[in-house]
Amino acid sequence: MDIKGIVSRLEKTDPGAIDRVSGENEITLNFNDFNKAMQTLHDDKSLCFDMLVDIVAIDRIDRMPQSHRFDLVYILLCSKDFSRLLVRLAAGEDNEVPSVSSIWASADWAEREVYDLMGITFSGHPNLRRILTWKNFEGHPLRKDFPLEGKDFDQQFDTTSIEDY
Amino acid sequence: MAEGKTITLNMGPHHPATHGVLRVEVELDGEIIVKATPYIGYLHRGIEKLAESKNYQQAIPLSDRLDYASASANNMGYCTAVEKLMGIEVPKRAQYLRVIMAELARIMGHHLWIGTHALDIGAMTVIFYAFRDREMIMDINEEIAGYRLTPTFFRIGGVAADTTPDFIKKVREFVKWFPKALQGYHTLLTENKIWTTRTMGIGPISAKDAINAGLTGPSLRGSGVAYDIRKAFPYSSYDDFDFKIPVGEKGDVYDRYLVRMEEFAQSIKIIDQAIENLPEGPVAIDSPWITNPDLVSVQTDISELARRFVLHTKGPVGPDKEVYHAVEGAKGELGFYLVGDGTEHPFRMKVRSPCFYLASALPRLLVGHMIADAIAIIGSIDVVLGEIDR
Amino acid sequence: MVSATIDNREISVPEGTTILEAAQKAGIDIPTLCHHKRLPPIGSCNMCIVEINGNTKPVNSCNSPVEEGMKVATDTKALHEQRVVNLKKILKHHALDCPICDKAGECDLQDVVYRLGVTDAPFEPRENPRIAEYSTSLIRYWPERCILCQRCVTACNAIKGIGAIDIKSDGDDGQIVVVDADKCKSCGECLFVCPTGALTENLSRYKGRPWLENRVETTCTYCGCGCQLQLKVMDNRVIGVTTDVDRGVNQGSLCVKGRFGYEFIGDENRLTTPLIKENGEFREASWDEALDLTAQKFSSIKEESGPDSIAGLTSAKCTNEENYLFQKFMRAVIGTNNVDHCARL
Amino acid sequence: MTNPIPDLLKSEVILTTGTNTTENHPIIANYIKEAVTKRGAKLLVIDPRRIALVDSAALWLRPRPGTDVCWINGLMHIIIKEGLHTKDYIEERTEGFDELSAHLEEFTPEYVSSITGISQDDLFAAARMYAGASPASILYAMGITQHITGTDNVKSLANLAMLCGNVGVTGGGVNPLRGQNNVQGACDMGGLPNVFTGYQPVLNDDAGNKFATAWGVDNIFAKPGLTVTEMFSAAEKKQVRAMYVMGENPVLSDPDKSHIEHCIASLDFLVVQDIFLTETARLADVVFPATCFAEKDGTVTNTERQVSRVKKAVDPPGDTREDIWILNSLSARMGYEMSARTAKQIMEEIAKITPSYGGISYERLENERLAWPCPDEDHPGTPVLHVGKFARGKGRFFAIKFIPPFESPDSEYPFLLSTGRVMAHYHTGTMTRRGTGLNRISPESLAEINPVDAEKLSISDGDMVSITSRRGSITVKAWINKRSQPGMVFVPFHFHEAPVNLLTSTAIDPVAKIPEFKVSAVRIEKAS
Repeated sequence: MDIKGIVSRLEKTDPGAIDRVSGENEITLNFNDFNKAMQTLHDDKSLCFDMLVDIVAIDRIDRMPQSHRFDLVYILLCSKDFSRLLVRLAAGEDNEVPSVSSIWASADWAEREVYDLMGITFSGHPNLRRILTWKNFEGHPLRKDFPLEGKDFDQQFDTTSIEDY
Repeated sequence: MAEGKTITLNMGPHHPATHGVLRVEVELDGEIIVKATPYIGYLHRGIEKLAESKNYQQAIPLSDRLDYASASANNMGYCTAVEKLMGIEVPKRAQYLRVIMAELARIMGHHLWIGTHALDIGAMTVIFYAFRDREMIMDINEEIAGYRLTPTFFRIGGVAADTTPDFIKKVREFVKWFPKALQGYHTLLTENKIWTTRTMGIGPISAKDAINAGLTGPSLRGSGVAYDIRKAFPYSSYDDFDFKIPVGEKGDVYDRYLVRMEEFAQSIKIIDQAIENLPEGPVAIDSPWITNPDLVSVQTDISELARRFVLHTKGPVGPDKEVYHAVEGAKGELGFYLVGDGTEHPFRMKVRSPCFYLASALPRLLVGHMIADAIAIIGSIDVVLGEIDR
Repeated sequence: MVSATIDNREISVPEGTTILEAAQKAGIDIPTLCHHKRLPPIGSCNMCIVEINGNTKPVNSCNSPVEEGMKVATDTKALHEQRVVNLKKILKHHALDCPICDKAGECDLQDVVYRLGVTDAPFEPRENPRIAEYSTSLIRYWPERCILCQRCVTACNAIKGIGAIDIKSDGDDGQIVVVDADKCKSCGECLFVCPTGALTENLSRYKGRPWLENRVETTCTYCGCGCQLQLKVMDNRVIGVTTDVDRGVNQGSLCVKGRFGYEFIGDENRLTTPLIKENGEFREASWDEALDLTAQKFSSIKEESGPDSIAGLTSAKCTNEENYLFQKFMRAVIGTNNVDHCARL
Repeated sequence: MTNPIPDLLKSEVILTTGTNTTENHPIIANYIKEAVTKRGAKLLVIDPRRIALVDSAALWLRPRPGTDVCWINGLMHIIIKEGLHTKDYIEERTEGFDELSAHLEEFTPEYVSSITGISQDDLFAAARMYAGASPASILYAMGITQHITGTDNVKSLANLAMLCGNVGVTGGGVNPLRGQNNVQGACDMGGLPNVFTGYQPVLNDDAGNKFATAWGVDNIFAKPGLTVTEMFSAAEKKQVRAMYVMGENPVLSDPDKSHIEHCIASLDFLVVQDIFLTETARLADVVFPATCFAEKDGTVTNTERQVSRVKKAVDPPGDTREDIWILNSLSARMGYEMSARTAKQIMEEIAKITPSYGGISYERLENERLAWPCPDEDHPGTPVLHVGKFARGKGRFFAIKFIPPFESPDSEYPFLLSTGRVMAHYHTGTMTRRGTGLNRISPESLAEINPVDAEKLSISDGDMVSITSRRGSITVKAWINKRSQPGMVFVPFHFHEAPVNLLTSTAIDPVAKIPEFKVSAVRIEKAS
């Protein structure tokens, strides 16, 4: 289905959910309608975006304070005609983004990764823990204000200080 | 037998059958797995963060080290994504060479899979044959790129060098030889009683579940979904070639095995077509903003010299936009989400790693099976930790 | 305020703003070689040409003010071609020096060549090679790299008010000449603004490459101006000093000490171990030994003659933290107010 | 400085006196030049030497050295007589004006002219120029302070500025130019015998108690200590038996070198902590190797009172340790454990007990430069002091008497010696005379002598001359130019080969204890 069809379909079921349409396969959703619209995208027989390919989080600290700090991009795939849809959501530092792990199982780890590396929290996630770093790791490495060389990189690292889940 | 009381067993991170530093905590009721929790991150190198500090050319070696078992296929993903970002059309000859390298890498990755997977389940013989043939591909890599495992042969805008006569000869030799070798693998496994008993009906996953869990590549196709990016979103001239997407039915370990075995054959078919129809022409675009001037002209031409310096010390500039581009890696949909900001460095590079989602589906695949089958299942989804942890 | 359109973008700037500045403010980058933030417009490189109101005769944007209702195009095909022609004129005799040039890697000329994608500008040797007239013991002039942008001459006049150098312009044979060698204080303002490697430091030649260096933002250690500068560091060695126009009271300027007086940092005569004098001769000692001796001497003198028999001199060359710690040491540990420094000298 | 440096661009008149700004503060000289050439400011230079600034000056007065109080009073006399002073400002914000104006009666132009050697016309022109501008700023440096009347000179300049309403306004002020990167900071941090950090006086019991509590010690430090010059005389008398010198070279920098060497020799124990084996370190019993600015973290406070960061760029050479580590280890060995171990922790401690540094932290300094007073975290700093109201309430005028310098030229020592710096070198040359670069520019000490005198003494350019005072004699190369006025010679003090401080006198200002470097009587002879 092309972008026009997707937009008109979504407008019918969730009016006002779409904030902006950009390019051939990208829509931006409003924060408040996000969860419902995502459910529709998955459930609706004609849309049928049944695979969540990936979640990308971008730290837009350079565009603050004009816009929210984070951009989340959900990459969806329809298994019928293999069409891709990018769903964008702007999230502030204090926003709790509704989890979509109950809709797509793949969101479980994807959201954990975003939480771990970017520090965005998801409400309704069953198991929101760090995934690539360890339990008592400080900071979120992919944020732009996290130094590349890490914190205290010049000091001897005590491996016994790592707490595992 | 007294049910209800369970034992927790820790597999990995240093376990030969987890194919890297994957750790799975399994809870056993007798021999049956009732709960499985994978832990990852032991190989986390921060490749996405590192890429933000490199220029677009410099980040290519980082992509080699994602799924290091099939390095060129990752190059393909990264370079085509950057080219999409910059709006570059790569010359036909380079596209064909890239296809050859990527398909050879796929075969290399599958070699590692078949060898270790069979070894894990107890079929010792296959790995020796698989590694014998893998060695031939490494020699081809060495011939054209100088490196064997991680050739870093791709460049933004093309490939690093043109072919050598030896390269063509070696690829042709391999294309001629490999179907025979593949037949050998089949002889050893496909109808082997022990092999079929250990794999048939083990770890099945339905198409719906596989899609929901984000499985891609051979593991998804084993469940009967014919999703292959080479066909769904063709790139690098894949629509020039005649090949099929093998699919399974039941989505169990055996079906995934069969899919990969057929992929060997299809990849050889693609390589054969590509090497025989290799177009003439340059192997990289000629753009003053992307490619290096040749070494002769920099000695006489100040503009070429200056540009060469800028390209080496700063690198090509990426425009201020975002793209998602995915290719069919050896393990599935390998995607790169690139955010450019008008500088020489990507503002953000996100790797959509197929193995990450394959590993995330492990609990669902393992529960209800015997502990011995866990080895078969982990082997069948073919994860490489370099790509999971990045 | 005047309003105008640059590349279809509405802008509104104070009267008298040049088109180039207005464009930069709006985030439109016009290539230029002679314009510098600290200097008045020069208009020698003809890179910043723009088209105004569709008029095909281009004008230099660096010295044309924005006028009400003006429509400016900064990047048309014709402009690009004209820029390439102008740049090739500059490149014609530019030496093939990048591999040995200190500036390579942070050179404005290289950047513009890359940006415009210029190819095919073969080097032609000059009929009458230029002679390096201007040169001090700290600043070296490479005549064949000079593009006669006149930034250095303007900086010497406008920032320092010295006017030690000038351009002798004679078509292709123009070059920098010395007006009055005695006036030159080697402040290095000229080499700071030089867009190419035509003026380089005589000290740090061949010590490091810009893309290999680490730059550390710090404050100058000499007089009380508090100039902000960056130390160029490679292999644990300070190999040069540079500045940032936007930082600090100095706005990118430095004096001869700040710019060239860094050699003492890695000097071989630096003290590297504690010394203890025995029989009128110094001998090297360990830290434990030296500290123990000092502590024991201070303690015994304090015991015998009271804390006021010990005095301390701290230093205006040390940081605030060290000064604080020193007076705390004298007051809290020794117990005397006998602490002073060289503010009077 | 009461005002930030860029404020100079807003001044209508800039009065510089006792500062060779182009040589010693070249960056400030840039601002002066920009103010003059682009902003139409007028530059008024009052200096005995023909310094480079004179080229841009609208008016240059050349007083005899050591007569500063006299000409300042003379200017004020004219200003009051002509009614050019700002009456509202004086009325509203100052006190003591009547005493001042009564005192100024005797400083008539004729009298001032006879003492200072400045023509009456010039005095009138200068007074009208300064008083006619609003705002006008005053810049001065060691040429004003290094006299036995140093404090008086500064007070007089403050009188002049207040008289014309130029204190506490943008573009005005009385601005001392600090000669070293952290003189301001060393004073702020309590590196003085009579105050703790932030100028909290040791005589104040509350302050004493506060610091005793903060440091966890019993004594309350009620008695001010000795100043540099007093320390050395006390050492001679065996009242001071041990000294700890961190990063100073008093043998070269202090007046009367042989006296200092004698005093140091009478010490029982001397510790020197420095980056090079300086002239002073050679006399020490123990020498600690120290780190230079590129090898440590910290902050410095510049002449505008702005605090900025110093960052570590390279590792220190050999077994050298950071000064903080040395002080911490030494005090631990003497039974006192310092709590703060890194520069950042020390700054936190400073902020806690120093009101004017209260809001300064490393986090803030990453992005901004702060001028103290900055009492809390949200305070933006105070670039201009005394806005609206003086720190002490009302600005006070002081009636200052003119006192001639300690030494005046006589028949035996007919010349007047002044010391100072040249551009390429710095202080005792410990840093700038290493390496080749700066030494190529200025390889040796040059005594600047006026051609008139040179002819009389039959000295030509480049001759070696010996300069002798009552305290010693040095041999330097002569440089004949018109920078010095007849009867005067200028010698820089960077060079240990020609240590000019052998000649200078130990006469000091009674309040600030600053030595009179700028005026000594000497004799010049051609060296054989």
